[in-house]
Amino acid sequence: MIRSRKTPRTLLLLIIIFWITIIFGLLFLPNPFSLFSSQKTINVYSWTELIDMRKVVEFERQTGIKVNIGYFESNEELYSKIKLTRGVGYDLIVPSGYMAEQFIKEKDFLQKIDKSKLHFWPRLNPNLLRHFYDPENEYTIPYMWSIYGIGINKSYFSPDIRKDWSLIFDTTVSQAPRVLIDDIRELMIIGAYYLFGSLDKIGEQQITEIKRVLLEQKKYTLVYAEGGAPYLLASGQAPLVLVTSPYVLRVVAHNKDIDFIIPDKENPIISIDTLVIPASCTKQDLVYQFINFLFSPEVVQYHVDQTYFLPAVTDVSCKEVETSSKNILNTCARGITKFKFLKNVIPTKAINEALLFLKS
Amino acid sequence: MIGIRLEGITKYYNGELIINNLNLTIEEGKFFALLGPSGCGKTTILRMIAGFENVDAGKIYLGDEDITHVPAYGRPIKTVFQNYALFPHMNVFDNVAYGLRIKKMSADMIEQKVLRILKAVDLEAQVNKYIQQLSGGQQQRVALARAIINEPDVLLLDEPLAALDLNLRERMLLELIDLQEKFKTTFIYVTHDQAEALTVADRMAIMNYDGEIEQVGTPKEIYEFPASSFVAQFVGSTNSIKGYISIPQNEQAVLNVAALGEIVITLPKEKRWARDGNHAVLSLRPEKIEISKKPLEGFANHFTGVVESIVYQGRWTQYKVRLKNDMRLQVFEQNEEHFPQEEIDYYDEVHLYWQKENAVLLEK
Amino acid sequence: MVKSLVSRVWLPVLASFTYLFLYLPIIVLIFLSFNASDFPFKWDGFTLKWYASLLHEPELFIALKNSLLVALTSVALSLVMGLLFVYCGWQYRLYRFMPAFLAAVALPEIVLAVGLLSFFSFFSVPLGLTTLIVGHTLLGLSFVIPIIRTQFLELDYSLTEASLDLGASEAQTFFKIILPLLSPALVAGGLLVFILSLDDFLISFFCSGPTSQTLSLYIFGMIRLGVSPTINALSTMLLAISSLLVIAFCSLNISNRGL
Amino acid sequence: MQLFNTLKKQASFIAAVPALIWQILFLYVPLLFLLSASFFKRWPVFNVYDLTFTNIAAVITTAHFKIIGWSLIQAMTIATACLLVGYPVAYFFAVKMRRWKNFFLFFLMLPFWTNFLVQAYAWFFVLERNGLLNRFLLSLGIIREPLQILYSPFAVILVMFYCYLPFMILPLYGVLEKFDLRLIEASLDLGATSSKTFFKITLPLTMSGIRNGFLLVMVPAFGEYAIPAIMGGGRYLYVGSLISNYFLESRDPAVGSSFTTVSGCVILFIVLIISRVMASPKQIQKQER
Repeated sequence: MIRSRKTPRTLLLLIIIFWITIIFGLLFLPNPFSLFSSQKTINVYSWTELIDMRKVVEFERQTGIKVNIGYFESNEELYSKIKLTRGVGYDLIVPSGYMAEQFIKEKDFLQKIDKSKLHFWPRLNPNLLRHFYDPENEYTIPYMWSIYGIGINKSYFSPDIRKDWSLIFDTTVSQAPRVLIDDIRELMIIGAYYLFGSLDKIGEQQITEIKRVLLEQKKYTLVYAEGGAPYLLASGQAPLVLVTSPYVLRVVAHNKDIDFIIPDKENPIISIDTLVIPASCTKQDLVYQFINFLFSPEVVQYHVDQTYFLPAVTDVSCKEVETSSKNILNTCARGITKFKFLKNVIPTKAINEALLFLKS
Repeated sequence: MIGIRLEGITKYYNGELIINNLNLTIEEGKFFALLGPSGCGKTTILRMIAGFENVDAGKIYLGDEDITHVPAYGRPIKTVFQNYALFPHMNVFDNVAYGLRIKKMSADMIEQKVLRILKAVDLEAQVNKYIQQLSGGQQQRVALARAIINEPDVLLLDEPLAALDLNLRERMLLELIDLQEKFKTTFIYVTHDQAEALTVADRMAIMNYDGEIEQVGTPKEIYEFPASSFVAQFVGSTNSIKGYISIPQNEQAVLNVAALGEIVITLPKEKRWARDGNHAVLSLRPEKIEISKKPLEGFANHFTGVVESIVYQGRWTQYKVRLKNDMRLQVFEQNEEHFPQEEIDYYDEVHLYWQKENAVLLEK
Repeated sequence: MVKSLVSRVWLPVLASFTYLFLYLPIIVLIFLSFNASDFPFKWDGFTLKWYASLLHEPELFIALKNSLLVALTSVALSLVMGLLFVYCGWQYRLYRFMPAFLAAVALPEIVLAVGLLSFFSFFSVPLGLTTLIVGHTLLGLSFVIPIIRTQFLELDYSLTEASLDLGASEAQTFFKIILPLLSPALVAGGLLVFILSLDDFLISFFCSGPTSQTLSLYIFGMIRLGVSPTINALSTMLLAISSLLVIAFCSLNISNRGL
Repeated sequence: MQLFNTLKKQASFIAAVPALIWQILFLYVPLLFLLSASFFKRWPVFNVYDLTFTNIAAVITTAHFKIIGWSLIQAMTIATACLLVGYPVAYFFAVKMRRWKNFFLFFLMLPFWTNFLVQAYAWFFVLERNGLLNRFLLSLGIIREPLQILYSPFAVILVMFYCYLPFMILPLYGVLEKFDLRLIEASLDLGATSSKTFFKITLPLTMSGIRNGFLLVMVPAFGEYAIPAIMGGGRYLYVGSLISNYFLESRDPAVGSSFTTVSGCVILFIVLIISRVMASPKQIQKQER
């Protein structure tokens, strides 16, 4: 108990610095629990649903490679997390179109793809290649895709209802309670396509116009959520939804009253989810092995059946559905060569302003 | 010789001098009581002996060994705490066995010893009870057993009976004396209760408010011959009569008290300060005074006064008598008689007598 | 009269309504988890198929494993650090810094989460289980330290002295006396941190990496995908597990009451 | 060897200090980051320290303050509602109930042990258009058409109230159980009516529990993210969802930091005011120390 009152300050400081060093040292171990297992591991960051854990487990069992999957629910969430960590720690990412473009624009963020290691490349649907975000497909591999459209509950509407975007955006056409996608950026761009037909000349004036339309929408909008759409549509709480095709098609399978409308059938708005490899990845062999596995017909078929997404390869049939757009969907839209995309044409600041304008 | 010797102990507490250059020797095998008012630093001394407080200056010897810087757990000195400090998460057995287990004694040995000591303090039936299930007296005994089982050279008791009620306290005091005689350990007993100290101690020390030792001696010495007016007042009750000494040639020494007259006193030779004309205080124990309505013979001192209050206290009756100089004297009279022989009442004129040997002259 | 009306009638009625309020949604949920129909409020007969399908959900088990790992590590870390802070820190009067631990309670969790995220990104710390543990331990400390400290202050210092007096070293005293006497606070604090960690959403949401899906994130993701009988089954299962744990804990507590 | 001895002397400091370092490193340094990020140009800051007020200026707009204000009102409403319901319930269990107390208390706390997302999710079936509540009201004939309760601010408040109620009841129960009932008797004995007794004796003496409960509910409710996201249908922004939006959705962490700083300051200010207003009487404070 006898303790000298005076403790040298420098010593105390040294102790503190010692602890800070230790704590920082521990921080940089990504997973303290996997240290002891010398397994081969890759880290994947994907949209929810797009890579099913059941198949991953199969892959792990076959190859002995451990796959850690994290899921994100919006492109922007992906971007923020990747930006914050500068991509370190991820070996495979699944962004969709305009986000892939963003990644490519940032120098040295992605690595080029070695197509010779991808056995499935010839099987890819050529219509999905060489788009605006990656004209030579140097960095991206199209994986799954979907079409933006309108899901309706037929019992709520008269049969001769207008089957284009005005059903959603023109509140004089319908006042039905509706569900819209929750990504304000996507919503604004689809609005721009509805209002101006193209994204070529989006200026301040146009943005104001889009905001006005969206605010008008809000009066009749029940929820901004893509995921909840199927249930709300099926239970009749929202007879009108604006989402991507998979979320409606999975309801159509159980409910004859539901229909999926694709406005602009000749060149619909689509979203392609692509696979990209960050530059920091050093486990190319493992990653390519995994990608090849994902593209094996059996695995693609499984994902298509489970999620109703459209496959990027031509030798897998789409999930057959009975809707007014069945000639597009059931053939995996193979006849269409021209697509519209969601592009990053509105500055971030304007989007934030729109968000505050719409939801505060 | 395994007594305790304190040499020049000095202790500061938050920058304040609590104990200054204190010397005290406690002989082996004695029941030693350290008596003093609350806050006089007696507990601090005990804690320094136990090793809970460090000493700012001076040395503590256990026998011939300097233990000033030995940590508490290294001293063969055990303590019985004021609130017993029994471990609430252990039962009686585990509490008592604690010290032995720390010493890594064998389990058989521990059990044997613990049961023996619990028998000695009459707690056999409570072996497996938890502390909260025991009465105050039982807890007290567990604390004693827990300390004694380690066969300490010195046992420190810090007001161990303060939490008990009066009857129990008296019984425990006797038990403590028995225990001390049985184990022949040096007991150091700290208390502020003079009656307790007088009862238990072989020797005792009295401390004053400044943390100084006023007197060391046997209880009888201290009671009968207090060395200072502080001791006289603190141990038992007393009447203090102030005056100045006058020693007429070849005559009895007297104390001159203003407006009262002369009191005959004895002047021991060792009290060198007691010179003619010096001021002094006479300490007169109330029970040494005879009170009577009738005049009596054979006493050196005789005064008269008026009874102001009478308090009947069972064993004795306490009177307050106002003398002619308005000084009040306290008088105890034993209630020996079963019948009222001479009833003393309020405002009665009474005679007070005492022998000169029964009063002690003290320095002012 | 008024008083007896309030205490005899109103309070029990209010209390029963509280129970109804607390349990109504849960009972509906449990009921629906056994419904064979995809859609609620259309009873298609009793089934366990949703539970069966849960068992084939590898993601769930990974999330559960991650959550448990994070929770247990955070509990251990915050208990050890908190205990050492309270016990060893008093000599250095480190309790002067006690208010420093209040901020985590006085600020919304999202502020902490966002702050941690910017901290990690500034130092390029890879997000993962480690970063989750850091965040949860941070939260845990600010709950555990006041709990341990309250109990520590209630400890009689003379017990420590008694133990030293009886020959125990400081280390022995710590393990034999202090630790057992603090154990109620440690158990309560540990349990609280465990729940906080399992329950935590915001820190997990911001500070998790690709390899650290937790139970909360998994449930949130499922709920975002809309109402489904699988979530009902999962919720019922979680309810059952936590009730069992609480019952086990309580009965343990009761059997220890002799203390 | 000498170093070892020196370190041994400091052993308890070495052992005690990690908790503090943890707190400073992972709470205060990050908060400082947020603060600096709102005032400096580069984010993350390293070499360029250009003081700028554009980030803060971007936050000081009516839209942002409308969101902060609404979140605050909502948090206050929830805390008040929890107090109004929680106090009598806690009082009932702590004071009135004798038998089966632990049993009922156990069931009161049981939902608290489950993940709060599960608790929130359970309300879907009660609140939705075809849900229990609408059916009940329809069958009573109170309403003709089912109400849209789900995805409304009311649903958000209701579910948050549900999830946070235990956080109010627990501290209240804690103080009420320790409350000396003889004080009530003494007050009644001295001639006070029971309502006067409640406001003059019971309420002031249990103020610490009220304050703790109130803050435990209000602070997290202010920054809540998940429940509005699930129950609110994304129709309105709350402080939590806007912060998350700035950091995770809209690539603007600089403005996000400013907004977090501003709303953090607002809530701290409110917390300080509330702890002042709901301070316990002086004597109790002394005892508590």
